[in-house]
Amino acid sequence: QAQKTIKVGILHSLSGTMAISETTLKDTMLFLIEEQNKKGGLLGKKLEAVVVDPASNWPLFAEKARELIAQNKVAAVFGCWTSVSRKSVLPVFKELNNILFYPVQYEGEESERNVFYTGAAPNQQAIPAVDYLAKEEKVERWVLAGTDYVYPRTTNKILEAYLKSKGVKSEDIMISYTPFGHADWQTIVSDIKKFGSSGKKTAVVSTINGDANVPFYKELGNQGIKATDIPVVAFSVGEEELAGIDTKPLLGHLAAWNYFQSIDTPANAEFIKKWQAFKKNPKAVTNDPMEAHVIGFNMWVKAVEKAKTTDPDKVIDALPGIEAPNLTGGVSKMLPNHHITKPVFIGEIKENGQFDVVWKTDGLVAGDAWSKELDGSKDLVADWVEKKCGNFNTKTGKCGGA
Amino acid sequence: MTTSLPVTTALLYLNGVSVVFDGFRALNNLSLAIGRAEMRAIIGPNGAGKTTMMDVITGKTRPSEGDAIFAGRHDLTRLDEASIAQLGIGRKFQTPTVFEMHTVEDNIRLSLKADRRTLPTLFARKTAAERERIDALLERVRLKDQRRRPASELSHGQKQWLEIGMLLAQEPQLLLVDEPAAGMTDQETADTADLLREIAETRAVVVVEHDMTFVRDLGVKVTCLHEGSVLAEGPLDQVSADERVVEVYLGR
Amino acid sequence: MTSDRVFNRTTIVFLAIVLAAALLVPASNLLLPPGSPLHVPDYMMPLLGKYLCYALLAVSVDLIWGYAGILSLGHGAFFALGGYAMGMYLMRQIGTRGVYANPVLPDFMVFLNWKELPWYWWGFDHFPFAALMVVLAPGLLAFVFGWLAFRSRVTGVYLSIITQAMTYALLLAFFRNDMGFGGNNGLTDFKDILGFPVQAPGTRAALFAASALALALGLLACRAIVTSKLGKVLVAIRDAESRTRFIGYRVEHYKLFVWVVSAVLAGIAGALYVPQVGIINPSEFAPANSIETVIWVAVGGRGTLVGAALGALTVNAGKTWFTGVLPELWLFALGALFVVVTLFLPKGILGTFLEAWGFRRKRPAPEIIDEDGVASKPAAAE
Amino acid sequence: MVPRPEYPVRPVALLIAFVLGVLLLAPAVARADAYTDALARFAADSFSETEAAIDGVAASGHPLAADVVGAVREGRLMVRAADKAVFIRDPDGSFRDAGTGSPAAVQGADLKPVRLNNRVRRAVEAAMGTLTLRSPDRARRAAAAAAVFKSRDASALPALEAALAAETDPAIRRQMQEARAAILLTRPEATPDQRAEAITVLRARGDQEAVAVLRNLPADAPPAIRAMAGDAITAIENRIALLRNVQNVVYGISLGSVLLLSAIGLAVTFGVMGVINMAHGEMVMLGAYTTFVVQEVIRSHAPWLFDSSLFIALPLAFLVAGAVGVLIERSVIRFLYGRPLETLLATWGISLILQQAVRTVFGANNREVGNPGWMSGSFDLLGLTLTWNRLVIIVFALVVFAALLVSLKRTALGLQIRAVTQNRRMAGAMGIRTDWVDALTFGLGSGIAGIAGVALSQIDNVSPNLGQGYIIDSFLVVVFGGVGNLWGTLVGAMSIGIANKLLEPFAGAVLGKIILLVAIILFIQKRPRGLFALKGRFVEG
Amino acid sequence: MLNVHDISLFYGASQALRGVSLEARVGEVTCVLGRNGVGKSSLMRAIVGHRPIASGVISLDGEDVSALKPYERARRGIGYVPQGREIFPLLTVKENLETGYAPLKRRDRHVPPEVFDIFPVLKSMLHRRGGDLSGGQQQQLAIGRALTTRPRLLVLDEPTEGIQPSIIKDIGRAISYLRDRGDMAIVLVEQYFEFARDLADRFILLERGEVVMAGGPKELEGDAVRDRMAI
Ligand SMILES: Nc1ncnc2c1ncn2[C@@H]1O[C@H](COP(=O)(O)OP(=O)(O)OP(=O)(O)O)[C@@H](O)[C@H]1O
Ligand SMILES: Nc1ncnc2c1ncn2[C@@H]1O[C@H](COP(=O)(O)OP(=O)(O)OP(=O)(O)O)[C@@H](O)[C@H]1O
Ligand SMILES: [Mg+2]
Ligand SMILES: [Mg+2]
Repeated sequence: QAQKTIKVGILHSLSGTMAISETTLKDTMLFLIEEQNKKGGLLGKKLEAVVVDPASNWPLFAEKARELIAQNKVAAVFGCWTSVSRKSVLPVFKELNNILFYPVQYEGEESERNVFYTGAAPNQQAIPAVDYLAKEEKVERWVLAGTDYVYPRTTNKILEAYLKSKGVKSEDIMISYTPFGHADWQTIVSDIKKFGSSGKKTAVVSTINGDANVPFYKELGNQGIKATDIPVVAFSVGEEELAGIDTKPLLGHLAAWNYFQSIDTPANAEFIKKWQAFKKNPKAVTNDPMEAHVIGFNMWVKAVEKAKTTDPDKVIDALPGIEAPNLTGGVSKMLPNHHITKPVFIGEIKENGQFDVVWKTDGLVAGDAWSKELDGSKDLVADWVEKKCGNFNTKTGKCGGA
Repeated sequence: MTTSLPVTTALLYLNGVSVVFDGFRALNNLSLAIGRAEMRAIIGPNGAGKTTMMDVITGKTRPSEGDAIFAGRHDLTRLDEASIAQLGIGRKFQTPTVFEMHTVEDNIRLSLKADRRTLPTLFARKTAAERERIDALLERVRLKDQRRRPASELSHGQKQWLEIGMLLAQEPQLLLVDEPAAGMTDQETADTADLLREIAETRAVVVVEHDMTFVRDLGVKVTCLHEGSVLAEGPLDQVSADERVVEVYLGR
Repeated sequence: MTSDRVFNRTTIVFLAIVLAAALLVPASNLLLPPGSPLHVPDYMMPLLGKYLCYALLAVSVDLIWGYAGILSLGHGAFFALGGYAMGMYLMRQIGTRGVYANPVLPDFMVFLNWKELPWYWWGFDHFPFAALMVVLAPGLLAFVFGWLAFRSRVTGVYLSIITQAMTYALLLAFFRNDMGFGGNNGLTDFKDILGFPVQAPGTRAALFAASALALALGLLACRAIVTSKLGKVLVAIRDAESRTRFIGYRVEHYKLFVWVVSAVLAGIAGALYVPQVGIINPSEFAPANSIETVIWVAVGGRGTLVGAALGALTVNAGKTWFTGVLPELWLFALGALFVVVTLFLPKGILGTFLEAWGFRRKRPAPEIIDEDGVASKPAAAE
Repeated sequence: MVPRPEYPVRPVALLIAFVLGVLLLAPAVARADAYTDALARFAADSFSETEAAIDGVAASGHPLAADVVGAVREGRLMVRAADKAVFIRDPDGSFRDAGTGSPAAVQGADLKPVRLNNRVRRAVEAAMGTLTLRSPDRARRAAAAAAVFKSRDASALPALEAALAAETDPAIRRQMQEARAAILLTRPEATPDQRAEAITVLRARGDQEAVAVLRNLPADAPPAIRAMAGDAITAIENRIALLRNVQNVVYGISLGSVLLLSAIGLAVTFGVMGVINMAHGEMVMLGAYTTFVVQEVIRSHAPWLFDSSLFIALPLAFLVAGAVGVLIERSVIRFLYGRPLETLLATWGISLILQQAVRTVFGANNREVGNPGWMSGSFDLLGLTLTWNRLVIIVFALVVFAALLVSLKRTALGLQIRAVTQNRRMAGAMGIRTDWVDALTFGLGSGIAGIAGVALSQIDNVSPNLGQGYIIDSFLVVVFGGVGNLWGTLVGAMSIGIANKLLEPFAGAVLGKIILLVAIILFIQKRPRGLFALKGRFVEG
Repeated sequence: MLNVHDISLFYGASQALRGVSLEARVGEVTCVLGRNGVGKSSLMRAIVGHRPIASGVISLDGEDVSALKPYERARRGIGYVPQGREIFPLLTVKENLETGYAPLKRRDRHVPPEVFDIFPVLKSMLHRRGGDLSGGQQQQLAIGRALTTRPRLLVLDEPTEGIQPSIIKDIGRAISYLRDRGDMAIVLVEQYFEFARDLADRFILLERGEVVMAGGPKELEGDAVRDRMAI
């Protein structure tokens, strides 16, 4: 079919609870596509963005994914934020054989042929963060606080196993789950305070999601928990979230990401400048999932150029091994397990709502699809190049499922 | 129903009933007996407790003290409204209450004596007998022309009539009629009196009314309530000659 | 208020359309070549099937709201329970094809270290059992809830709000990963239903036809109920509940009956919905979903059954269309639709249509409204 | 780029040893050398070096030590990349040479501040603690004593003793004694008497930190002392357990007042007027956004007004939300009286429109609304930690409640509102301007919701979804309390809040909420018309 | 005072009033008679503004009020006792009476003493909620409430319904008193023929929405009217 343009699907919620996070990603994609078109498009054709609104409604995600692929005939889709939205669209991508680039840090335990995971797997975020706290801050007692859904559950399972393997005792780990959008943190924050006043150095590892973070941090600040007493390291709080909080009381709390806006590299500076120009807002912030889309998009462009077609099968085969520079000075690579290599940074919150990088990994860390810390998955590997399998069991030598 | 109840031959027997609302005694140790085919007129000043008494009998209000025995066996104070209605006690309210969204005809149909359980109602079919009965009732309350109109469109007096029709349709053993003549013309009032007398030949009827002409037309024993208890009882002439009744009720 | 016949004209027309669709849509999808103008594309099949399930849900809500005056703001709970029952069956059908290839446990249990299948998952590998649960789970919940609430004479907004509390509590419960229903991610990645792959066009077509049939039958059942004498009693209850009692009807039994029937219909709708959308997760319990269902009914025309179904179809088709065409503005469009319908089509789409075309004798206004929009019933008499 | 520091030595110990040495023997020359050596380490741009530098500077006893450490804390200690020279930037923007203290003419652009992380910050705190134990400033001495208590380092003891001897302020004396007790208790060479005394002091302190110190009693302490410490721990823990119950109730009241605030406007539009107002949450949201706009304007035009931003926002939020409410009433709701269920549909539509409108205007992201100074932080009341903003919200909620109660029950307008909502037609025949009253009532309810938005912006996200988060709870509160009864709304909100907070410690946040919802469902069975049900014959037909 | 000229009124498609005219003068009682459902209440609703009229004119002191809202008419001096009482159920008796203050000047804002003279029971029940009262008590309250607005035209729709005989007599006396005071026109709908006859200075008789008879006290003396009312 000779189309004049190459269509790219953008599947991010523009309304409902997830709009807060996802709207920016839609804009990022529009920005990237515009930039690419300025460079002359792809394969000699212009790129055309197809935006739909799945409205933070999971079945609607599947419906919209189907619409993008079947009706709009997009060449690839960039989208989703929550795990459940990804789970919801998975069967659609498999059935209609298209490509999804998923830009958000997630719980891992998945590797699908049609999905490319450009966000962090737990080993690219959670474990380095805990290592940092144990080493640098001499933390001995841990509060694992999260929203009750799969990402925090899995991450905390992994962390718990990891911490215990490092000799942390059960009574030094406190786990607490809260519902989505939890707004009243008085009790939990005072529990944390109590847990942290045992004499041993205590830190909070927060997998609290979305909206609930703002009241959580506000309560921390108000109850006078300073980062020097009990630091909090978060995996879902980035520049975007901080933009809605008065950060003065949060000075010194931490976040672990693969990208921070404050990282001083030429690539990043240029990206920020162009992005702010695109948004017509000199204060517009950038964040980690945006960088993931940047990397993912560039990888897709390269793979299409390499395959000389947008045919999903060919592009899927071309993608592993593709390298694209990230914004923090390294070069990320698409791995056979469809995850990418990323650097890990720990940043401290500064008064201006930005992060001050206090630590980073030496090189880039390869994302694990399957966690080594979990019983069910330690024998699994994903390899779409050699084994053509997302869950190859090294013990039995068989590919699971299907 | 197993507790020891006073033995009585009366159809309805109120025994020392008191109703207290936040300290206000609407009924005060009221006792009253109605025979099986008796008609009784109840009069008494506004707020004497006439409607409250009917509320007690029909299960709308639980008395603070005393009991209400029906047919010598049933303690009405322990039953709910539906059970009481199913025992055979029907009521016309002081302000007409009908099913506004239903047609006049359906209002009657729903009131007809029939199995009130859920599934039988679901599978109930219209029968010729039922239709005849409805026709007869509509004729009686002079609403035949209005049968297909929704009850909400009726005038105040027409609703009164409809409610009387609904009461008749239930074929209760005991009819409680609260101010049937209110808002009726003199002729209609007389007509209503005839109707009630006719019914009372086989059933018990308790009528509350302030219209003395009407009460006289009924020609039955009269009970005058005052402040929740019986003030006087007997034939109308005797009661209306009672000084206290004149004082609190009839006026000079 | 409604015509006494089960098959009045609107119902006949609507049923004919639904049944024709049950036959023609799958046929056109399977038999006609993709190029043909009459071909229903593959991606439309699950979409249309989904609408039909929503339509059935709306009919079930209209049964209780339109006729018995019970405004449920928690009907999504029954829908979701039916959906979960079906989802559990579908999960069991995955067998060893899950990512961990575990023969007993669904994937989400494996990675959260569950060791054995919880007891409430037993039996779901058999379709008949699952089908029974589709009816029983929502039915039982409705029975218990309704028995308590109607016996205690909880009515009006009080009832509405506790139905909302019910679905909200279930939402929170199903979110909990400890419950063993997959937490927020819910149940996904279904493979087979009754041995047929869920994504195969044939299965899709069959599911569509089944949904259409379920809608037709559900609608008929509701018509039969509301045109019976019981239906009249329901309307009487809706208008003057206590008066109905004084005539001897046990209001609580009548309400309980339709409430359970309605919950079961919602459950069936949910069960058909899940294989077509491919996921069931706790957000189906969200109070907002239930409120939306009520809104479909209002848009279509409360107390008309067919209208409720039409409302569900209209609003959802509108949503599909708007979210694609006006991704940034569609909420304005949808919100405006709701406001316009209330202001200008007070009887909903169907009611207004019928009135305008004189299909029926004029129905009485729901309340006696006089010129400044004032009802004659005092507000407190509720 | 970023170093990975390693630490063998406890810095505070080092530092205090130094201080001691300095005080007792070291000649002035050594001091100066140690100082310049330490200063040089700031240039390394490594956290461990920085930390060592702080220790060194503090230990040097150099007169500039306190200035330098203070400058580090505030990010005012600058290093010139070219020659590794270190400068102090004073708050007025002028520079001083950190080595000599003499003014230096340097270019700001060449300089980079010494960076901090949590560990460095802790070192700064500790250093400041010891350096300022005898500061003339009372607050500084108190902070210093607290810092020593926290660091609990044996080598600070002599300095502490000296400071204690000179201290006259009883409160600070007590803090210093506690600090000394904390040190003595864990010091291996402390005598049993010293320990016994320390235990008594700590027991009197009676908080979680005291328990933590007591737990650190060395295992080789004599049994009698161990028993004494054990007793003290039990005593303190009992007290804390008791306090926690009180605390939970206080938290409950605070949660209750949030619920009350969010529900109170609904108690008017829904409770009094009978409009199933699904757009109520959006009115709250409008109030919150009004606060945001007010603060934005203040930030850019009149920063000195920031602390009074909420007082400016309150009337504005009332007006904005109230005006939108009046608009909604006049354009939509007024056609729907007598059709309460249809108001559900229309207001739902309105809520969608308002949400999207705000999203279009302000963007989908959270917006920052700051706490004014007087609302931040917390204070101690008999061992309870109460945060100011919660306290303010409790008081505020009660004030709004009282104001509404008075205006509905005691004013002519209130009577007219109630008459109109009970029988609009008859009210008209009594000469009450029904349409005017309707618009005003809806506006009032909406305005109050807007006011609630101002308060909620202090504890929650300001995002287009703000309202959605409160709508379910608000309806629950109004209905639970009994529709149409303001007192019911108050008691309903408070009981739900307190029950929630009492359940949370046992059941966890999620399960606790589920239990609460089920309890409410069951409660409604007992009282089918809410907590403060309207009684009387008119209720039943 | 009040002049109703040739009005007609519809409920949907059905016509309830056909060309009805009526005049009420200050210091007189005008009675509206007729059987059930002939349109008496509809006429009252038209006068107070609760139903719009399709044609004709309603004028008050020469001013056409047909298009005014009910509250505007109330502010021009129409007081209304509706059929069915329409008490505000949740307001106390006192508050029910006070709703009548709305059209009054501040200095008039008190309950006129004659209210408690005629209905002493209200005085003892000031703090009881209106909805709790017995039917007859509510009727008394409804009349008292209308008097509180100091009407110049008092519209009474079957005011004696459900009231005990002694108080009916009092109401009769009160109506004559108010008439004789000479600052008020009174329109009275009544089915209780003798009551109406004793008070009426003029009357109209409705049948199927039309005026079939009109006149003064003399015409009421005979049986003609009575017979027509009895079918
Ligand atoms: N729920 C209630 N709360 C408070 N008082 C009540 C309640 N119900 C009734 N009352 C009072 O009880 C008394 C009796 O009322 P009831 O309606 O029985 O009088 P009645 O004899 O029917 O009068 P009427 O002839 O006016 O209809 C009245 O004074 C009334 O105010
Ligand atoms: N809301 C309404 N909708 C439709 N029709 C109505 C409505 N109210 C009254 N009607 C009809 O209008 C006619 C006149 O009614 P109206 O209430 O004026 O009678 P009335 O003379 O006051 O009778 P009554 O003595 O019974 O009170 C009646 O036929 C009635 O059915
Ligand atoms: Mg009575
Ligand atoms: Mg009338």
